This record gives sequence, structure tokens and C-alpha cells, in this order.
Amino acid sequence: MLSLIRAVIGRDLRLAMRRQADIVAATFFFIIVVSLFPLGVGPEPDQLRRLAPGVLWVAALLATMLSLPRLFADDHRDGTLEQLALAPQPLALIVLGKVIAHWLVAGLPLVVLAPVLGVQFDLAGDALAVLTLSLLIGTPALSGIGAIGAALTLGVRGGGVLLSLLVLPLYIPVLIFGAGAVDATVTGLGAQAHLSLLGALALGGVFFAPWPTAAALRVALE
Amino acid sequence: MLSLIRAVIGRDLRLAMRRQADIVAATFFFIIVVSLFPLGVGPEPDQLRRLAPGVLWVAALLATMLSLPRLFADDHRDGTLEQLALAPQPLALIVLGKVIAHWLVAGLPLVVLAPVLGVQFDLAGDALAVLTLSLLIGTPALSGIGAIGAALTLGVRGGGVLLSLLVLPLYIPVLIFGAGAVDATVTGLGAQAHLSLLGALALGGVFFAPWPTAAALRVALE
Amino acid sequence: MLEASNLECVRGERCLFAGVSFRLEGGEMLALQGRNGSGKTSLLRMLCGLTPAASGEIRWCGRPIAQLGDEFRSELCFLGHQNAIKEELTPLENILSTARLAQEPLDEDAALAALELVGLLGREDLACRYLSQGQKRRAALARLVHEKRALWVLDEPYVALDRAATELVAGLVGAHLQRGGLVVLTTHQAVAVPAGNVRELTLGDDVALQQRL
Amino acid sequence: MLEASNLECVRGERCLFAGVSFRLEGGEMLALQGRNGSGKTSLLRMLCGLTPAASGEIRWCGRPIAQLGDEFRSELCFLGHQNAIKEELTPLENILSTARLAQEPLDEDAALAALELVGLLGREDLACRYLSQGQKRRAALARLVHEKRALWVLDEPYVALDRAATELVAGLVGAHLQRGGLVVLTTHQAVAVPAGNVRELTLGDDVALQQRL
Amino acid sequence: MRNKLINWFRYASPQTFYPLAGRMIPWFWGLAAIFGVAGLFIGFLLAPTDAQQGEGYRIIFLHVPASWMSMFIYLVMAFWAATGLAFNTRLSGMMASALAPTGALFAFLSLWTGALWGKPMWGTWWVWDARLTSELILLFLYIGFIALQAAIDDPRRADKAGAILALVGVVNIPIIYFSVQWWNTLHQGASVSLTRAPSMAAMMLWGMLLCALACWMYSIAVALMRVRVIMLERERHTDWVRALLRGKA
Amino acid sequence: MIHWNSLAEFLAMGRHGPYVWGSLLVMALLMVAEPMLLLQGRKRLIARLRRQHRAEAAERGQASAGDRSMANGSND
Ligand code: HEM
Ligand SMILES: Nc1ncnc2c1ncn2[C@@H]1O[C@H](COP(=O)(O)OP(=O)(O)OP(=O)(O)O)[C@@H](O)[C@H]1O
Ligand SMILES: Nc1ncnc2c1ncn2[C@@H]1O[C@H](COP(=O)(O)OP(=O)(O)OP(=O)(O)O)[C@@H](O)[C@H]1O
Ligand SMILES: [Mg+2]
Ligand SMILES: [Mg+2]
Repeated sequence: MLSLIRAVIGRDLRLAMRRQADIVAATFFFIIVVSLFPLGVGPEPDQLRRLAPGVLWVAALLATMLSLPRLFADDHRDGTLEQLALAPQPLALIVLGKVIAHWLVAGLPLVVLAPVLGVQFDLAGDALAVLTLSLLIGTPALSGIGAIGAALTLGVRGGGVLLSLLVLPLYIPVLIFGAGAVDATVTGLGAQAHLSLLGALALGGVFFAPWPTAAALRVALE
Repeated sequence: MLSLIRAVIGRDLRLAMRRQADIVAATFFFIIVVSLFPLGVGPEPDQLRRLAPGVLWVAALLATMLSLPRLFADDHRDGTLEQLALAPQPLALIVLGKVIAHWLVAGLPLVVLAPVLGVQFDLAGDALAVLTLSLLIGTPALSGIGAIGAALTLGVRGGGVLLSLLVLPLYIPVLIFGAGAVDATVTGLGAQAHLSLLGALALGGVFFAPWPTAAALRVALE
Repeated sequence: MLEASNLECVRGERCLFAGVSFRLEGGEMLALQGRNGSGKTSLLRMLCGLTPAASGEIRWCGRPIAQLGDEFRSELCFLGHQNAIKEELTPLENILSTARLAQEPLDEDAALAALELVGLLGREDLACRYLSQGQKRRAALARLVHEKRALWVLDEPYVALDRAATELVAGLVGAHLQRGGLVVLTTHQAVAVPAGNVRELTLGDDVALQQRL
Repeated sequence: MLEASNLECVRGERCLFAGVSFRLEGGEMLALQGRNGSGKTSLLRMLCGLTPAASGEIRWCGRPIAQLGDEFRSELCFLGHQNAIKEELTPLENILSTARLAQEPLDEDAALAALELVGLLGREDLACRYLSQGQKRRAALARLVHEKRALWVLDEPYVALDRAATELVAGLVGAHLQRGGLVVLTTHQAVAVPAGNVRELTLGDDVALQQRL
Repeated sequence: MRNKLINWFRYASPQTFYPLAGRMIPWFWGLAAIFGVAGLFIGFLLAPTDAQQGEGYRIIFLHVPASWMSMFIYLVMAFWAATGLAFNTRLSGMMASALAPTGALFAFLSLWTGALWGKPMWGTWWVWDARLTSELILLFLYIGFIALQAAIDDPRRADKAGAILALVGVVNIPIIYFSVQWWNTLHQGASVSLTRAPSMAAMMLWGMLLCALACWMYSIAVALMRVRVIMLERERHTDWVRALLRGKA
Repeated sequence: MIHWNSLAEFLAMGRHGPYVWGSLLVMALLMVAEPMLLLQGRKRLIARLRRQHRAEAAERGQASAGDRSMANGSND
């Protein structure tokens, strides 16, 4: 079982390496969105500091969302998905592997970059730490929840938009708790509560989501 | 010649209708980005009003950028692009048609929606008018410039990221003049100068860009 | 072993076929025939359990495949119109990662041997996107060389292959039949399989739903 | 009319072929043969002017095609491995919009007649994504029914087609030859063309570049 | 037991359900009208002024029923979705699809009336508090469900995909309901509960309950009407639809 | 019994008139519109299905009379 998940992760990472695009895409998008804002909004440090958690979290959300359509679409197009669905192992495990790989490729880099970008917005040390932590906890939830949407809209007319329509409402809590945690730190309230809620979302997202995702994939292949 | 451009526009619009996704995608993304911000940043009207031009213009830029990779990719994948390249008419004209169709599908809706979303940010009447006008002038430039990038990165490993990398620097002037026009109106300076610079960019984008784009497409097909 | 009774396939407003029944034992091959669009691909996908049948039942060793689930899938090897190879990976990587996902150990030598057999040696380190149409198909078919699962379901395996490769694949199918395997296959080309018992099934004209009352 | 002299094709480290020359007059067909990966597709793309040749020259009516540009392209009809149909559009919309883009007036009746000929009547309003593999190919080939341009370049047109459709396409090719057209075509299947003068050209084994010194 | 199951499946067949639904619809419309008129009469004409909120509180007679219905319809929809996935009955998917638009309507009305209530009470149309946000998510879930089904051509596939989405979204319902307890928010807590004595005037309570009943009847009537349309559309090739349409010509 | 003294007072709703009536109006409108739209959609659907069924009946009459596989005319 573990070896299957490992095989899936290994394959997806190798593909991402080979394409390169995928690793950089979400990350690059994240950087762009975050850095364009000061350009459009103007450079007053006070204002920027207040904007920071919101901008960073919205950017993370958008970056993840944009990488979702490709989560299963490539495998669908070239017939690999059928092969995976016909494998004698539970499809949900394979999905779990793909979700983890997606997070490694699209989520983790955001976590690593967040402190660097946060400094641009003049965030203080503890706020930076909470920002990074909240992203570390929150991004797996984004990948997990997103997988459901990606599977449901696979091969469907108007997939991309539909995907955002389905996934965004489910992302809003993550955004609120995530940005809320940083805000709470900045205003001195303590981020504990927000972070534990985020953690619950992440656990649910990663370990519960593969089942509906697998079911949706089987429906998509019918 | 005109009939060729019309045929291209007609075909692309019909495809967009059929997919529906495309029409809604950029638009929906625009709405999302614009509405997520108050969520992440907090709802103080004063702050929001100052953010408005930046947020709206950054969102428009991102929305356009995201719809770019598909400008030629679908035609490339299913072999239609080869057919277009083998047509006995100048490829640049066909590209011009595609750029216009792209603007109609991805740019125009943003212009229409901007005032509605601007109201959410509590913008005053003249600022709203200038915002809409600046988008009306600026978005064709985004489509035209974007086409060059889309053609250059067609079928290239890591296309999507490379595309943003190529296109963004060229978009930044549009962003600065566009958001600047609105800012100037809000601060009472008059938007005339910014708008005429935008107009020059748009003319260049739409009428000059098809030539390098066509050349890049021929290279991509080799 | 594989038994289908009274299968019916409905697509949109059309009933592609109805009342299709057959029984296939070890060492036998079912060659599906029929016009373009007569429902061959649809039938194969039903046999794999990818698409549910509108009515009728498919049994493997006497039990419905829907019940068997993973047990059935571990006996099944499906190759569709799509090649299921990744254009970014090389043929070698493709065959190795396919085996790893199927949890079947395959060492690099065996993989190279398979690639040599299908004539891709010398291209094993070239990303599949550079391969010619037929070479891509060969890369996909290389899986069959070491495939030991009992039931092969192949959808037009010979498409895009040249004569030599076609014969090679027919040989692989024949060898599988001789080992006691089962094969269900569609093709529009007349290709003789060297061994095994070949049965034919021809799907007829489809019927618009409203005419079936 | 079409003349190639001393064409050479280099891909990566490999020289696929070199010194390929031929001359084709009106009413003649060139049947390209060769193993998978021998460079047939690459040669066809050169003839269309999509890929430049590593060396050698292609002339149409005595003038290099690179010079002719649009003049040459207005005489050329190319059909590749890809079908060049849009999956979202119906076969009817596909054929009409292809004609409109090629600036060749085609009315709906003519389009429907073409679709009827290739056996897609009854599916003319179904989005192409629902078509079977062979039906998609038929939709792509429906262009040929009313195609009047002189030079047809067809890359494995018979792939995925059933017997009836294969004969139909061979018939279209034959009729074109009889009208005095030119055809360059590849296929791995043995399909007889009913009329016209068929010449064969076989591409041999490719040579690694370093061995050609 | 077995007999009951068979019985149930009999009614689960569209052919028997269609005329049955047709006969029930007028009754539900009648009840909806009676309850609605009574509830609005009590709420808008008889009920006294609220001590804290003045007359603005009367929105409660619209807001609370709409909010309750929006949540309850989702639960029913998810129930049908689950039975559809488990037993593969044709009727289940149709019921789920028939309920979604009405649910979306009530979710929208809950937001609309809530916003119109919030402006005079809290001084703002909207705050991003847990209940308001989760109710908004509910509306998006309904819209997502409808959009997803609309985007899939094959109705059986559409049913299954929609069912998966509906079931995933169920977690949102307890969050809406309990959000006022779990987080301290601007929004009011439950004022009707079975264990405590009702904390509002009996007249208000009656008005609210009657309005809620009216919304119930309305929802059932509309859902039955819609499910009949869906049945005709999906079963258009069957004998019974043919006979039906011929008979009515 | 009735809580209000005058119609004007009732309409003013203690200065909350726009909010209360805004809620009621929209709710009533939508709840009337939904069944209306449904009835209209049903009528259109029935008309469409009747047309389809008639066309099919006509086609079937032709089909049983002879050539049915015109759609696949090119096949054997
Ligand atoms: C857009 C804004 C609003 C939304 C989305 C919303 C949503 C809801 C929901 C979902 C319920 C039903 C849950 C339950 O019964 O516990 C509810 C009930 C209620 N809401 Fe709101 N609400 C909003 C604004 C308001 C405002 C502004 C007020 C009053 C100041 C208000 C007062 C109430 C009351 C009194 C109940 C009944 C609680 C009970 O009796 O259980 N709501 N609301
Ligand atoms: N929604 C739909 N409405 C009507 N017909 C449909 C629909 N979806 C699929 N079809 C038809 O179902 C058939 C699918 O056939 P399938 O792909 O199984 O054919 P096949 O026998 O494999 O053909 P080929 O030899 O071309 O591969 C096609 O005739 C197609 O037109
Ligand atoms: N970058 C590269 N390095 C080495 N070889 C390459 C490279 N790109 C393409 N090739 C080779 O060039 C050839 C392309 O052949 P082409 O597609 O023209 O073949 P074909 O004759 O059409 O074959 P088929 O019958 O399979 O369609 C293949 O053999 C492929 O492996
Ligand atoms: Mg097929
Ligand atoms: Mg080829």
C-alpha cells in the first residue's frame, strides 16, 4: 500500500521535473500576484503591512486553484487514468498519492517562499512565522479539497470555470482561518484557535477527500 | 481579407460559446480575485477605496494572462494550427482575427463588469468611469501583446510559466498607466495623459503584434 | 472464464447493441468486428468495468465483475485507443513506471529487453513526444511483452504499426493464448494470430432508441 | 509539377534520410513506404513547407515552394496524423468552418452531402467528442469530398477506418488522380487505389549522424 | 420487510410517481397559501413591536423560514443523492435535481433578507462572520451542483457527479447551524428550541412557524412540479410518456 | 387586535419600511416567479416532445417501408 503511494508520488514528481513548468508555474504565479500588488496599490508601508496576510493568502489560493485542472486532465487525455482506474488497488490510494505529489509541487514552494515575500510587505518576525505555519498547515487542505473538484469536472464542458465554482466556496474557510491567524498575531490576539481549525481542515482534506475524488474519477471515466 | 478575419472571429466565438468555459473563465476569475480581496484584507471602506484601482487592474491582468495559453494550444494539439498555417492567406491576418476574438471573449466582459465591481469598493462616479474607460482601452493591448508570448511558448516545455515570464514585463506599463489613470482621477489630477499613453499601447498591441506572432507560430510548427 | 450475457449499450439517443452474449475460455480469443461507431470500444470498456452496461451482466469465473472489483482487475490488462504513455518520459521510464504502478516488479534489463523486442532500442532515452506515431504505439505495446495477467483487452492494437510490428504484436497475442490466456481484441485489419482459438463477434447496426419499442 | 531533389532530414542526432529525390506529375500518386519512424511524416511536413529540409530543395511547377509561399499553399491540401477537427463542434460545423477558413465557399447542402458520403449523416449534429475513433477520422476526411486543390498530402489516411470507409477514401483519391491531381500518401496498409499512376518510394533505415562523416 | 422494499421501489418508478405527484400538487399549493396568508397576517398585522429592534424585526417572518428551508432542502437533496448512489434508482437523481433550484432560491432569500435586516440592526449589509459565510457557501454549493449537472450531457453521469458533490457539501450544514454556538458572532443564536421555553412572544413564534410551514408546502409543491418536468424530459422515449402525451393531445 | 393604527404607519414600519418591504417584495416575487417559470418550461417541453414524437412516428413509418440505413450509406 505504501509502496503504491510511493510509486504514484515518484511518477508524478518525475513528470513535474521533466515538465518543469508545473513546479514553477504555481510558485511563479504566487510571486507575481504578490509582487504586482504593491505596484498597483502604491508603496505605503503601513497599508502594505495590513494588506499582507490577505494578499499572500489570496495569492496562495489562486495559485493552487490554477494548478488543479491539470491534476487529472493529462492522465485523462493520454489514457493513463483508465489504467490507474483498472489497477487492482483502491483508486483512493492512488489519488492520495497524487494529492501528496500535487502538494509537494504546488503547495510546498509557496510555504517556503512566503517568509521571503512577507518581508517585502514589512511583516514582523512573529507574523512571518505564523504566516508560514498557516500556509504549511493550510495548503495540504487546498490540494485535498481541490482534488475533489478536479475529479468532478474532469472532461466536463467548461471544466476550468466549473472547477473554481465548486472549489472556491470550500476554500473560503481555509482563506478566512489562514489570513485570520496572521491577522490575529498582528493584532496580538494569538493564532492558536485559527491554526487548530486549519489543522482540522487539512486532515479532513487530505484523508477524507480521496474517497469522493476516486468515486468522481470513476464516474468521469464511464 | 476582411472576410477571412470575420471567419476566424466567427469560428473562435462559436468555439467559445460551445465550451462556455472560456467566456466565463476569465470573467469569473476576475470576479473571484476582486471579491476575495476584501475577504482577506478586511472590509474598511476607506482602505478598500484606495486599493480599488490596483486590485481591479491586477485582476484584469491576471485574468487575461491566464486565458493566453489556450489561445493557440487547442488549435496546436488537434492539428488545426497546421491547417491555418497552410492556408493561402497571410497568417498574420488569421492571428489578428484570433486576437480580436480573444478580446471579445476575455477582455470585453472585464470592461463591462468593472463598474459593478468598482461599486463594491465604494468608488465614486468619475473614478468608475475612468476605470472602465482605461480597461476598455487597455485590454486590447493585453490581448495583442499576450498573443506574441502565447505563440513563442507554444509547445515549449514549461510553456505556461515561460509565457508569464515573457508577457508580464510587457504588461507592467499597461498596469501602471491603467491603474495610474484611475488614481489620478481619484486624487483630482486628470487622467488624460495616462489614457492617451494607454491608447498608444493598445494600437501597437493590436496592429503590430500579429506579425511577430505569426512568425513565432511558424517556428513552433517546424 | 469470461462470460457476457445479454449486454446492452445505450449512448445518447441510440442503442448501439443489445442482446450481446458470449463465453470465452482460456486459450481463446474474441475478435470483435463491426463498422466504425458500431460500439466495439464501448463493449471493451464494459468488459473492463469502466462503463456500466445499460442491462446485462459480465461474469469472470462465474462471478459478476462488479462484485469482484480488484480481484478482477488484477487479472486484467487493457490497452485502449489512447496509448497511456507520457510524452515527457522516455519509453524506458514509461514502461518502468507503468509496471511500478501496477505493483509488478520489472527490472531495467527486462524493460530494455521488451523495448528491444518492439524495436525501440536506441530510442529508449528519447522523450516519447519525439517518437513517430508508430513508435509511440510500440512503446505502449511494450507492456505486453512481460504481461502475465490472464485477460488482455486490446482496442485496435495494430493501428499505426508497420508490417513487422503488426506481426510481432500478433505473435505476442498468440503466445499469450498458448499460455492459456484470454484475449478480446478489435481491429479493422485482417491480421492472422499464429496460435489459439479465434472466435468472431460482429456488432451490427445501431438502432435509434425510439425504434426499439 | 512537384519535384524534390536531394532532400535530407535530420532529427536530433539522427539523419532520417538523405538524397531523397522524386518528381510527380498531374495524375500521379506517390506512395511513401517505410518502417515506423523512418521519416515519412517528416518528409510530408517538408513537402508542405511546415518543416525546412536540412538540405535539398522542393519545387512546385519549377519554383521553390519557399519562394511561392501563399501561391503554393493555395494548391495544397494536407491531412496529418491529427484530425484537425474540433471536438466541441459537430461534424457539420467542423466541415463548414474549415471551408470558411480556407475561403472556399461551401454551402450546407454540399457539406451534408459530404457527410452522407462518409457515413456521418445522422451524426451531423452530435459534438465530435462523442464520435468513435473511426468516425472522427471520417469527419476529418469529409473535407476531401469537395476538395479541388491540386496537391493532396495525406498522412496515413486509412488509420482507424473500417473497410468500407477505407475503400471510400481510396476512391476519392483515385477520382482526384483522374482529375489530374497529385497525391502524396503514406500508409502501412495495402490499399489499392482504383485509378491513376502510383509510384512508390521507400524510406530506408536512418543513420546516426556520426556514421555519415 | 421484503414486501415493503418492493412497495417502495414501485413508487420509486417514475411511471407510478408521475401521476401521484400530479394529484398531490394542488393540495400542497392550497396548504401553502393558507399557511402563508395566516403567517403573514399574524406576523405583519398582529404581532407586537420588538422591544430592541423596533418594527424591523418583522423580517424574521421571512428570514428564518427561508434560512431553515435552505438548510433542510440541502439535507433532503443529499439524502436522495445518497440513495441514488447506493441503490441506483432512477427517481433519486431526479428528486435531487428537482430540489436544488428551490434550495438555491431559499439560500439566496436567506442572504437577501439577512442583508436587509443587517443594515438597520448591525449597520452593515454584510460581515464575514461564520454563519453568514457558511450560508453563502451553501448558496455556492447549490449553484455548483446545478452548474455541474448542467455541464454533463449524460443524465446518469450528471446524477452521480452531482450526488458526490452534494454529499461532500453536507458538512457545511452543521457548520451553518452551530456556527453561532461555536464562534461568537454578530448573528443571533437560536431563539426556538425544544428544551427551553421560547424566548419570544407567542405571537411572534406562531407567525414564524406558520410562515415556515408555508415555505415547506411551497417547497414540496414546487419540487414535485419540477420533478415531473424532469421525468418527462428524461423518460421521453418510454411508452408511458408517449401514451401520456398522446392522451393529452 | 390589529397592531397598526394607520396604513401609513404600517407602510413606514417604524422607519424600517424599505428593509422590511424590500425583503417581502423580493421573496414574494421570486416565489411567484419560480412556479411560473416551471409551468412555462413544462409547456414548452411538452410541445417539443410532441413534435419529436410526431417526427419519429413519421420516420418510423418510412423506415419500415424500406431503406433505414441511409445514415450509413457508405457501408457494406
Ligand atoms: C446575510 C445575512 C444573514 C444570514 C446569511 C443569516 C442566516 C441565518 C440562518 C442560516 C439562520 C437559520 C439558522 C438557525 O435557525 O439557527 C438564521 C436564523 C436567524 N437569523 Fe439570520 N442571517 C443573516 C442576517 C441576520 C440578521 C441581520 C439578523 C438580525 C439582526 C438575523 C437574525 C436571525 C434570527 C433571529 C434567526 C433565528 C434563529 C433561531 O430562531 O433559531 N439574521 N439566519
Ligand atoms: N451522446 C451520444 N449520442 C448519440 N450517439 C452517441 C453518443 N455518444 C456516443 N455515440 C455513438 O456511440 C458510438 C460509440 O462507438 P464506439 O466508440 O464504441 O465505436 P467503435 O466500434 O469503437 O468504432 P471505431 O471502429 O470507429 O473505433 C458511436 O457511433 C457514436 O456516434
Ligand atoms: N530529437 C530527436 N532525436 C532523435 N531522434 C528523433 C528526434 N526527434 C525525432 N526523432 C526520430 O525521428 C523519427 C520521426 O519519424 P516520423 O514521425 O517522420 O516517422 P514516420 O515514418 O512517420 O513513422 P510512423 O510510421 O510511425 O508514423 C522517429 O524515428 C523519431 O524517433
Ligand atoms: Mg473504437
Ligand atoms: Mg508518421
